[in-house]
Amino acid sequence: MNASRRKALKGTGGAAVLGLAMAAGLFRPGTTWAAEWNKAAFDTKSLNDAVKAMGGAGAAESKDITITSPDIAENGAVVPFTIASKVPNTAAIAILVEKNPNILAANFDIPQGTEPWVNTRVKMGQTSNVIALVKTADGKFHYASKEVKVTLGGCGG
Amino acid sequence: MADPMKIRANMVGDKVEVKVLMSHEMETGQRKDAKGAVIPAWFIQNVTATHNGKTVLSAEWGPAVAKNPFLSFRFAGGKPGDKVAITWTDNKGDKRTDEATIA
Amino acid sequence: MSRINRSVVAALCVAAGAALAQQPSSTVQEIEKYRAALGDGNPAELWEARGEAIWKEKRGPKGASLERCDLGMGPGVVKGAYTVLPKYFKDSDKVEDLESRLVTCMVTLQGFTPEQAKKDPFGGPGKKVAMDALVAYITAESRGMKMNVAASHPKEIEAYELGRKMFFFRGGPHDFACATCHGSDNLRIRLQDLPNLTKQEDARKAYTSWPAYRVSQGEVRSFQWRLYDCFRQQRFPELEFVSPASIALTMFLAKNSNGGTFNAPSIKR
Amino acid sequence: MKNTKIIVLTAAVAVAAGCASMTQRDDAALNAKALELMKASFREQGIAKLDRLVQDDVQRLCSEYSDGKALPKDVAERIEKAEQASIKYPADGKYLGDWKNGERIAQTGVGMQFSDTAGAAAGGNCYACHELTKQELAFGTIGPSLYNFGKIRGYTPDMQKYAFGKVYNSEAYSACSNMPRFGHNKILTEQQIKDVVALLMDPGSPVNK
Repeated sequence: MNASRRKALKGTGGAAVLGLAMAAGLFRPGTTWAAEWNKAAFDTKSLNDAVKAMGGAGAAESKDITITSPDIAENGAVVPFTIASKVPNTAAIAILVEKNPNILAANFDIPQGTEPWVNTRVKMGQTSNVIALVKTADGKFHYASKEVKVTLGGCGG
Repeated sequence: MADPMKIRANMVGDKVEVKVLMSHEMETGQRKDAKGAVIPAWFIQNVTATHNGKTVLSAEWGPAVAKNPFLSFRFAGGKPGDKVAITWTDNKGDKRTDEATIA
Repeated sequence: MSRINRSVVAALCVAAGAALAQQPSSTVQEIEKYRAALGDGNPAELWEARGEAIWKEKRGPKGASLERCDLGMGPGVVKGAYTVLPKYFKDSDKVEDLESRLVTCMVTLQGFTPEQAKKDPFGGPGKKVAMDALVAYITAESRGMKMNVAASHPKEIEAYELGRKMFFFRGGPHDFACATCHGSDNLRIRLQDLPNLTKQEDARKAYTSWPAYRVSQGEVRSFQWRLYDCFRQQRFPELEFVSPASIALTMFLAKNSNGGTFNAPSIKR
Repeated sequence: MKNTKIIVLTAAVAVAAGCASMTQRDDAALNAKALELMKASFREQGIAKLDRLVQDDVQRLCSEYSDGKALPKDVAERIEKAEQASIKYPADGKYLGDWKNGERIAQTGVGMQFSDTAGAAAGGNCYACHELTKQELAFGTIGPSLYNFGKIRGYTPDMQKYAFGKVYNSEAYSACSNMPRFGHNKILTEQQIKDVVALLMDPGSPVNK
């Protein structure tokens, strides 16, 4: 019993341990962990909750953020996005998919000297709004969004 | 053992453009196998890129990043011959670091 | 008279189909954008790298690598080998495609049994197989080269003719043949273009784009897999890996693509 | 001069005819060999047994008259007549089911593949080949657009019956059609076909909006 429990803990690794620790009230969201991974933010379902979990109060819509992606994805398993920010002092760029089980897909910290520009690919369970969220060095949040349609394909339906 | 990454780092104007492909299942934890059992989540959580020891990008990922992830970004201050190193860590604690030379 | 009517109707239908396909459609344009955006950064490169390592690795009971395998252009020649396959091989006295030839080499050079060599033809979730990686590596070594399948040996000619028959064979509960979807011009299934594989231009475009990294599956899929899964969707029984029928059909399609520039592994939906 | 020409022409015709009959014999042998090859290369898997390689008359004739060989009128008529007789219309004389179910059936393509479980409800996968509604962008073009099917043709009982028959057995109306015989080959149940007919023929269906 003990041995299997130990094995289970070992097998599932850091996240589960962190989860247990959080459940036990040992850590608060935002607490620095060995390799920082903001579990609270990745568990959220809405833009507002995600912003809160990342330490902000709210996010304002901005025209200085561009989302480049096809309007229609041939397959939701891989949807390419390029996010570019002209918001002064951009310190982080996050990609959120509104209708995914959890809204936050990825967050990139942009140190000084790195262009506020990322290109990556995310999964989309269905047609949804996709939000690019920018955090500035002074802790303010800005966002832009666009709808991406996900289509079914092939013979299998 | 995870497979090596494919990293390309090229000068684009005065900046270095980095393109990385990583070999990873990025299992969401939402899917079920043929017998109906949930396939546990298994995904890269942290990615760090360094140039001459300085972090040029760090990322936190959830399971919604696509399988066999692709990432591209650009940073200033690099020159041909310099090394760019990328490290990822997944939620099972598996870790991999690979390096590329800027062309 | 009735025959004329029929052909007039057919011609009209084709014209209508072409007009529909050529109509500027924002849906089709956006799908093109999607495909273009994936072009840069194809995870198939991960398979190619793994395949090269496996090609050079000493494996099997004989502890040998595959580096002396004759893929059709002499022992050890990988560059361009895929463009001449399928091909008749004297040592095995049969027409072989790439996957079949790799099985042969695993048996003769590395000492695997045929069953062992054929055991894991395709990868899947959490399962990486040597075959996919080898296929990705070897095909990538033909990128940019022109397809040049001879089909001149009597057994090659026979394979081509049998493959052609298979292509038009209707069966199963849905009455499907390969030709049902791939025998006419300018058709689409859902949003996916259906190449007319009986025509050189389309056959070139299609054949030279396999193997492919399928984003819907997160796997590199070989041409053997392409046929296996087509027949599954055709509601046929299971096409056996490197079976004579699979090689005959590959011969038909590969030869039809002669002169086309090979450009795979590609990336697809 | 003129005579020579005729003789040469006749000879050419004779040679061509001779070739044709020889090719025909070769063709039959090749067909037999291809079938033998397929039987040796496919194996039964799950619900898909090897009997799926045994062709019925429609499949055999439509395979024979393909690859550039036109379907003769008499053969087409023979097929259509035989298939027409096989259609089982609903005993209650009602053709319209629920278009909402019909839409689901039109969207899904599962069923009868060796990877599918026996007895699981199959789909019709209509969208793979046909445009049906303006809401679904991902439609194929193998078959004609069916958008406004009932609106254009009229919501008459005859048209309902035609739609039912066409889905039940497409070969009864157009020999060697690419469309599966959904009722005849027991892909869809009678109720499912009624639901698909409703999708096409119900004035409230998005097809007719």
